[in-house]
Amino acid sequence: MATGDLALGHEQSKSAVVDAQQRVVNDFSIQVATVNGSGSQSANSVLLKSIFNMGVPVSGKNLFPSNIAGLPTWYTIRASKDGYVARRKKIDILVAMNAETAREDILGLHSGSVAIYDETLNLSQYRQDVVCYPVPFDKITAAVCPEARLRKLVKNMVYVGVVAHLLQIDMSSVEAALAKQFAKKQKALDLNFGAVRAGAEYAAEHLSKQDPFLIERMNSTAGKIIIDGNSAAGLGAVFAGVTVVAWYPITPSTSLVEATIEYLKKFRVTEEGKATFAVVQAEDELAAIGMVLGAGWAGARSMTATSGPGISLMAEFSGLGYFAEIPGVIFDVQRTGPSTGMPTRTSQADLLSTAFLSHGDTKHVILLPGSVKECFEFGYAAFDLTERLQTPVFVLSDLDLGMNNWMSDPFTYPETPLDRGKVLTAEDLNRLGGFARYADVDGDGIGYRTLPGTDHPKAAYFTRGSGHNSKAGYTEKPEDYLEIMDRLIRKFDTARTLVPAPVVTGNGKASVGVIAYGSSDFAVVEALDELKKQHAVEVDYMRVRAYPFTQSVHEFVASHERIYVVEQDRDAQLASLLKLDLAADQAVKLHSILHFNGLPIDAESILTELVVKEGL
Amino acid sequence: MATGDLALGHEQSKSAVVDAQQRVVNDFSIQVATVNGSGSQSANSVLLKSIFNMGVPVSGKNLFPSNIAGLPTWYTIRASKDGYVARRKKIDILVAMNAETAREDILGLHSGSVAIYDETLNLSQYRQDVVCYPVPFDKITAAVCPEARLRKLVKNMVYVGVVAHLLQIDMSSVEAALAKQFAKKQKALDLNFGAVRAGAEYAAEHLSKQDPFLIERMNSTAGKIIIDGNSAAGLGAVFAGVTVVAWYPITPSTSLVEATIEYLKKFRVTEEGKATFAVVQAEDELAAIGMVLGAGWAGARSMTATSGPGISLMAEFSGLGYFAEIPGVIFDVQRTGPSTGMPTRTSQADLLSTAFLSHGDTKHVILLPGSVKECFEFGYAAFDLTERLQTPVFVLSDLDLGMNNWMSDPFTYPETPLDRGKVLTAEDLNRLGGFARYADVDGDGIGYRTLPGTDHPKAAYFTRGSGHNSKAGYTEKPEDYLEIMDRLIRKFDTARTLVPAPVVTGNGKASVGVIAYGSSDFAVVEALDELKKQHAVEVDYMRVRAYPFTQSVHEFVASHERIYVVEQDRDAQLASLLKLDLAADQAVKLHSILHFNGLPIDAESILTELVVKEGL
Amino acid sequence: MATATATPTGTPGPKVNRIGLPVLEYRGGKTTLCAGCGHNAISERIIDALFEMGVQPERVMKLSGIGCSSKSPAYFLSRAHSFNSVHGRMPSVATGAVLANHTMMALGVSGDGDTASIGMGQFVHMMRRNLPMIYIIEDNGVYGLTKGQFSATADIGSKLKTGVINDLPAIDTCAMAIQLGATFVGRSFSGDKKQLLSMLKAAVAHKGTVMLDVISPCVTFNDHEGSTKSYKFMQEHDEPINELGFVPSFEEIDIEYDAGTTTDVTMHDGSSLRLRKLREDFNPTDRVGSVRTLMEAHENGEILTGVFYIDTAKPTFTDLLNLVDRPLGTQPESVTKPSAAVLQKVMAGLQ
Amino acid sequence: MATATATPTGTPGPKVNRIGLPVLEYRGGKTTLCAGCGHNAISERIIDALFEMGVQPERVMKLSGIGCSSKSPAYFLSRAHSFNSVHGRMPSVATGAVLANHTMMALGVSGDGDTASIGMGQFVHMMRRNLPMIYIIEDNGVYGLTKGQFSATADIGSKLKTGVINDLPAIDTCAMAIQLGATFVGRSFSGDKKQLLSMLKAAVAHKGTVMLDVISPCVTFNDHEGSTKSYKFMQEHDEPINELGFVPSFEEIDIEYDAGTTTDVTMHDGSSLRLRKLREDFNPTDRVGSVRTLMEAHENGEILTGVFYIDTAKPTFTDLLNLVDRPLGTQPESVTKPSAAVLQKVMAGLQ
Ligand SMILES: Cc1ncc(C[n+]2csc(CCOP(=O)(O)OP(=O)(O)O)c2C)c(N)n1
Ligand SMILES: Cc1ncc(C[n+]2csc(CCOP(=O)(O)OP(=O)(O)O)c2C)c(N)n1
Ligand code: SF4
Ligand code: SF4
Ligand SMILES: [Mg+2]
Ligand SMILES: [Mg+2]
Repeated sequence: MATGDLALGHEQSKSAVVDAQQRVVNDFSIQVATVNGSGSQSANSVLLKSIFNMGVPVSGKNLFPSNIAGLPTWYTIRASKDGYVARRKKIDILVAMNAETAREDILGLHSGSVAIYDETLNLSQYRQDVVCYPVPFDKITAAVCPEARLRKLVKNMVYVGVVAHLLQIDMSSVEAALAKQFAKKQKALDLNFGAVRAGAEYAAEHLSKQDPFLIERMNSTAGKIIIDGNSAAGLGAVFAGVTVVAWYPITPSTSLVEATIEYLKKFRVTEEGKATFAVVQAEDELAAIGMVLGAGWAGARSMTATSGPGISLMAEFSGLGYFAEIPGVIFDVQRTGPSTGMPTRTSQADLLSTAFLSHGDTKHVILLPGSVKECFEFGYAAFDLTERLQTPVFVLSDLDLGMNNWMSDPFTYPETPLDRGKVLTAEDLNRLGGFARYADVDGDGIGYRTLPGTDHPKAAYFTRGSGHNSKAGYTEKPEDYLEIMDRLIRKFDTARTLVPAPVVTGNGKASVGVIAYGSSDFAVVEALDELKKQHAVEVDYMRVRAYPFTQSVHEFVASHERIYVVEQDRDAQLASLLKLDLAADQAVKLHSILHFNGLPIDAESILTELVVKEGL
Repeated sequence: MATGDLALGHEQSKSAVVDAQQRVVNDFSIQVATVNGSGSQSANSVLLKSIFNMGVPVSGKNLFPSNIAGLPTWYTIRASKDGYVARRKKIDILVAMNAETAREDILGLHSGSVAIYDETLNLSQYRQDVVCYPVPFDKITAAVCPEARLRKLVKNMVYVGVVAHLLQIDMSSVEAALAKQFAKKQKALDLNFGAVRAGAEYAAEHLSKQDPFLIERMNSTAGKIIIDGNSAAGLGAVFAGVTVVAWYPITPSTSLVEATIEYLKKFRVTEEGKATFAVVQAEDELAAIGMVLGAGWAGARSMTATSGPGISLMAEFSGLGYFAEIPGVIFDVQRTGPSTGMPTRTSQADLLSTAFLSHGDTKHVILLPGSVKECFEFGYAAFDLTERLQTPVFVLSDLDLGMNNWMSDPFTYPETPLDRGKVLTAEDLNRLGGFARYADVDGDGIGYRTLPGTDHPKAAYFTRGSGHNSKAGYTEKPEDYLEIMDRLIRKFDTARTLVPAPVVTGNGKASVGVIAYGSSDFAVVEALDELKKQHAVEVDYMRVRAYPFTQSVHEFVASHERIYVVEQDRDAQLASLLKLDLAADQAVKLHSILHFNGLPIDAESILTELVVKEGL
Repeated sequence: MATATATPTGTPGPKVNRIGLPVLEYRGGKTTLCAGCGHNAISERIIDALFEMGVQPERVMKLSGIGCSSKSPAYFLSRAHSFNSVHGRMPSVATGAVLANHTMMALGVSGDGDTASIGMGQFVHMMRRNLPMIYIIEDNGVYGLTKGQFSATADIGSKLKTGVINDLPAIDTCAMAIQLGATFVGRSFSGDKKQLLSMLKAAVAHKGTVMLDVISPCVTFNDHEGSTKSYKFMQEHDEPINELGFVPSFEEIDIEYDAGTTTDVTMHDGSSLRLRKLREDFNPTDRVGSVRTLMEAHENGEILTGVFYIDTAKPTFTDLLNLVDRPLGTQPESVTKPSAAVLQKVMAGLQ
Repeated sequence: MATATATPTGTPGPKVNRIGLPVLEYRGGKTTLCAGCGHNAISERIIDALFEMGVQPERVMKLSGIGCSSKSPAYFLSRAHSFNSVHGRMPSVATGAVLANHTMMALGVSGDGDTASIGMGQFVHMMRRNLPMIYIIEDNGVYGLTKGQFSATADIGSKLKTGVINDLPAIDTCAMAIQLGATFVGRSFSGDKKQLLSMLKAAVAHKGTVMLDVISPCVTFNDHEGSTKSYKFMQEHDEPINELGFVPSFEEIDIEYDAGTTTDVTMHDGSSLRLRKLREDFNPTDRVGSVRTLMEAHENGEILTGVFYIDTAKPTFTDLLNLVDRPLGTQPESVTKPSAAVLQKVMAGLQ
């Protein structure tokens, strides 16, 4: 099965259907198997939100092909009363809407799970140990949707109704979700709600509940929002006052820019209808980052967003940004590489090459958001940092975080004023009588700059990627070059103190520590809870949030005997950066737990490895 | 002074002129300060070869600006009876031909050194502790060169004569050098030799030897050749049967391709006048590497050569080469970065970014030649390796190695047949009935490929940078992806066993080891000799010659207590790769000695650091 | 099908072509593009053209960049080697491949985004080199695979489904190709079976860069009202500038030739391409005139199709390189590795 | 100098221009280019033009790529910010800079290698966007800084000092720029002081992309017999297609205007550009005709100079973006950072 992990064959046990009296409440996962381009996305998101509206913590993951229409797609919804939102390997309820994969899909289920499918598929033939609910989808759809060309779409809502009924989700929750989805489109709302009801009615009349899975009302989602990481990051950028956006479309970063554009259009047009921003669809990623640097140099808060191949194309310009010390924010929503790789699968494998992106002793500052909330916060903070540090700042998210919907606390308004960094005005220059662009006046490695247009005869300086001295003059002198290069290291050390510090959980007394970052967080948290539950072992956990690493990372490693570095790549890239940063006698403590098959990491995989490695 | 290291102010001691009776024979350095574009290059190379012809080991380094004409240039010649050819910080003899830098140049000298200069410069005013030889260059030149427009050039030969006389270089040695330089151009030869003689005669008549420096005939250069690393590498490629060369000019790699082209024109045109090669000046480096991969895929031995900015531009395609497993050789003649940096200064700072060039878990095989001989050998071996391993192979040289002239033993003919790697023919396919392009048939991680044009209906396969299975079919399946990624790691491990092993010197019993690579070798060897001489300390020395590291690197580290990693970059990139490769308890032994001001590393700098770090 | 010959015996086997292959041997994998996508129709025509021309599948190299269009090579000619490279950089890969083996036919498929946006630099330089290959742009005015953003061939004023209007001028890849040095330049429409098939067959017979811009509607993102690359718009606006009559070398030419209305071109392999003028005064061998015609048509909002320019005399890039006959990629060691004596001579010269 | 006004008092100070600055304030660092390099002459003309037009140096942004030519911004206008970026990618940097501050004048200097080889992709797209800036190609047909390899503007048949002959067609950057959407396109010669100065002054007055290809001989690598970009060759072959009379907005126009022989263009800032025809039937407001004329001249081996195309009406890229007046880069936080209430509303919508 395309959506399961490697080793997971189906465990077809002979043991019969589970006792329906045994209740599994608010803790299971649903997988909807469809065909992409068939419009199942809104149905899935209605289902997700219906559960959310029941107050039950929920998460959704879309597993789609790099293709526009006609290929298999899976959408997984996890309801978790404990609030776990990572991917779960085990599927409890299958909605098999894709004839092509249906057989494989049902064969992948564990014993005691549930399958809902079109009756013509006759899936019960394959599994006696799975609760089967055949549904005549086409018939039900035809009855509620007279217009034939809409039926393909509307059919998806029928399964929402069936599932809602079987899980005992309140119709009012579904209706509220639908109302939001179809906002002001009453006709569409009616049609779709009709389909949902028809599905539910069919289920009520013809399906007798034989499975244990139920949604019961809780109060764990009140006040929460649902958003994807890309929208959150775009929102952060807009609140950071981004003014120039240059980009080139690439999955999975496209929606980050598209969300940014939507927000800009809404919130950043003056009363006279003028734009306080410029968005350029560049001709490629080389141009996109060139524009970002040109704009950053001339004083704009500028950004681009891309993914692996685009990051590679930005290598030369990134080095220019580093050496000429120009601000600019680059979002990298990571997908699976190398090369084109699997564009619709997630990964954390750009970390190392981004840290050293460009030839010749270049090093970059990287932010690592670990939730949609941090996508917003770092999407904002990246702009302060890039202008403060006068160096490109990369924000590494990933497909899982960026393109999937996540529950979150609402975002907090960033009250502090924008930090525009060390910029000299004409008045400053009058006072100072001039300035040396690349001199380390304050000892933090950061020079003062002026913006083009500053009305002072001594404002101008010459920006170049070639050798320059502290006055921005051209040089090939060894001592001038050394001065700049050493200062850049000082600046990098300043960055250490300015980037978001890691988040640590645990009582700090465990002998074992875990380090992870980004979207791995959800699975790590769950795995550590399980470790405690199943093995009574407590570990401390540090989620790093930026490169270069802050001092606390060193302290965390120093205060533990063994450190497991969990990440979603093959080459242990986070562990590598740690190894390079840590004293060697500390680096010896690092052990890697890697997950890199393109699917989001899950708690079970981590737990298994931890247990083996710790010999539990 | 632009050519000295940072701390090196002039040590103007009051102590008077050195006793001329004290003789310093075949062990000193000469620096000629000129203006670029003034044609001093041939004069300098005649001077170099004259000493070579005296049987004295010699090396020359050109320190030139990133500019075409009119700026200061320095050429340093080191004569060393002991055969040391690294840069030497100390200049013993200055030939000051550039009025603009003359004052600074002489102020940079140590006490007891020598200055030869145009009499109008009146340099003796600046230094009483330097032996001064003023020469009326223009007058001498005018007398031997009636044609005014040639005088600027011919003037340079006058200083050759002056120096030759002062150092007691045989005129026959100079004449032989000139004869070679001007090959079949008798008129130019006569004119230039006239100038040399006039210089020598002037010196004989008007300058009384007051310095101790002398060249005496030895027999240490017999059978040796003089060549630059770029020509040597080009020669290696031509003997490896390179058929497609795609490039874009960039200093300091341009001369590698230009040499290749010359050799190809000479040795690779058929009797009918047809070319057995294709050279394309591409529109940029992205295109150059694209052509290399296209050609490698279609069966050609293909190459490109570039430097830092070009390497960065090749990032995306390099990942494709890695993941789609396509051969191709990329020479990177390193210059000083980041960004445009100092294009005419040397560096080893592309190592780390090249090792991980491209996003998403990409890793590359890199060869690290340490002499002109190895430029030839690795220029050859890279093609065998890239076809054997079916992955791009990078050869990292540097400006110092690539553009300067070096003495060497003649190159040995590579007798083994070309290794074209695992390629299936139509007959093979008949026998096998088909093949799976990316299957690990032999357990070494390397699959079998076919070339376009193979006349068999089952020969074709689909090459892509997107997810593929062992049969080269498109896939997004986790298990297929894992299979390929794991095999690529196996292949990388195979590479470890195939790349050139390190060269180790020392008796293996020392507690201290030194690791270095590339052009640092010359300075390291000298430094270690001095360490032994001055401090009676012996250390073992391993020169690594490739990445990934062979097993012997691990063993070398394991068998020493402290390891000093000497390299020419700021960020300790070789040490970083070692740290990532070594077990952490071994990595703890590594200490860095870094040199990164753009000038070639010298023994004194290494020695000083070793002494300090070892507490000697 | 004119070029197919009957199977020797009377058995009712599948129709085969002049090299004895049935059309099945020219097919590829099942398409994963959207139903109705113009690109699929182009794949079909490529299959037909290669089948009818009797091209040996193993003698073809398929090359592409990234995009829906660039996936197409998977959907035809499975028996040919294929290289799906990176976005916008297929021309360089093709150049390398052609240099390694200039005896094969190189067939490149790109998209308008792949060519006119990210790929512009390499496109220009490939055209300039007149690299012998067929380069097809499957042109839908949008980036299909990334869900419908405008590409640089989108016409000014054309509208996305989201209502966004393109305010930048379209790049006319045909006018550029002619100006830069390509020697066979045409435009067609994926919905015009006949024209496209003839054009492709002629392309197979040409030596030099064939640049074909084929309007190929994206049914998912650019086939609506307001699009200038939709089926409907093309059906209404397609203005053929000439009518193609292609007669391959292995067939008899039997039609009469009228210099006034027809341009008759003898192709490199002896095939004949007859271009019947549908527009007075248009001459497909006149570079300047062709570019002028294209620019004028563009200003008038007309979409011309047909063969705009053909030059069968200009040397190709591989001609200029003066290559040996046998492919560089398979030259034996005896040819490519100089002898020990040669090395000795070089060494002697350096002493 | 027509545009300079005398200093107010009778003291014999240096001549100053209309904003009271002497020409000295328009100079830059000492050139490090070869003596006689055409690029130096262009720098001088830029200095003259900006001085005569009375441009405030602080209101200019200088941009360049990499090459001898791209070094030039260091040799004029020290009082202006300058960005010497990476090879071939100046257009994107300029685009970003102009977006960040569209109130300034952007002046880019590139080389033929920087533009027509590595930079082709970005060049094409900048022209297409009609980005408001002056883009100068200092065109010597070779890569000067890397010691004399042919660039893509080298003419077919031209010869290097080493004897190597260029066998690929030259790219005509002017024809391309016109076709793609630039709105002021001309060619000049670094040795033609008068023409180049007028052209640069007019360029300052234009709003939109000004693309000037200035033939600028490389004395070190491409000024020999056999070069088509040498001083001698240009002196012999330079064929002005029109004569420029530029009258800045702050001066009286006093010359008579004859529609038959002159095209009179009122520029954005009120200046006037008079183009006296030196060729019958050439009309610099006719895109198609201009491209045709350039292509024809090229085929005949003629080197035309002059203003080939001008359009003062077409909206620029910043017009299309509908930007606020004040530069984006210096918008206050109150404008760019939405309020807490806005965030609350967004959050509410996501619940
Ligand atoms: C370097 C890089 N940037 C961006 C992408 C994302 N991408 C994939 S296809 C595509 C556009 C394809 O458009 P087009 O060439 O017109 O093909 P179509 O899908 O319309 O047929 C883009 C931008 C990529 N794969 N690589
Ligand atoms: C990415 C990259 N590739 C190559 C180079 C080397 N390089 C520097 S200048 C130059 C060519 C410059 O030619 P042109 O633009 O015509 O300028 P000119 O020197 O002739 O004025 C090249 C190839 C570089 N700096 N960066
Ligand atoms: S999205 Fe458009 S271009 Fe892509 S396959 Fe579908 S119809 Fe074709
Ligand atoms: S090399 Fe040529 S282009 Fe460069 S400065 Fe000298 S003359 Fe000018
Ligand atoms: Mg497209
Ligand atoms: Mg040039």
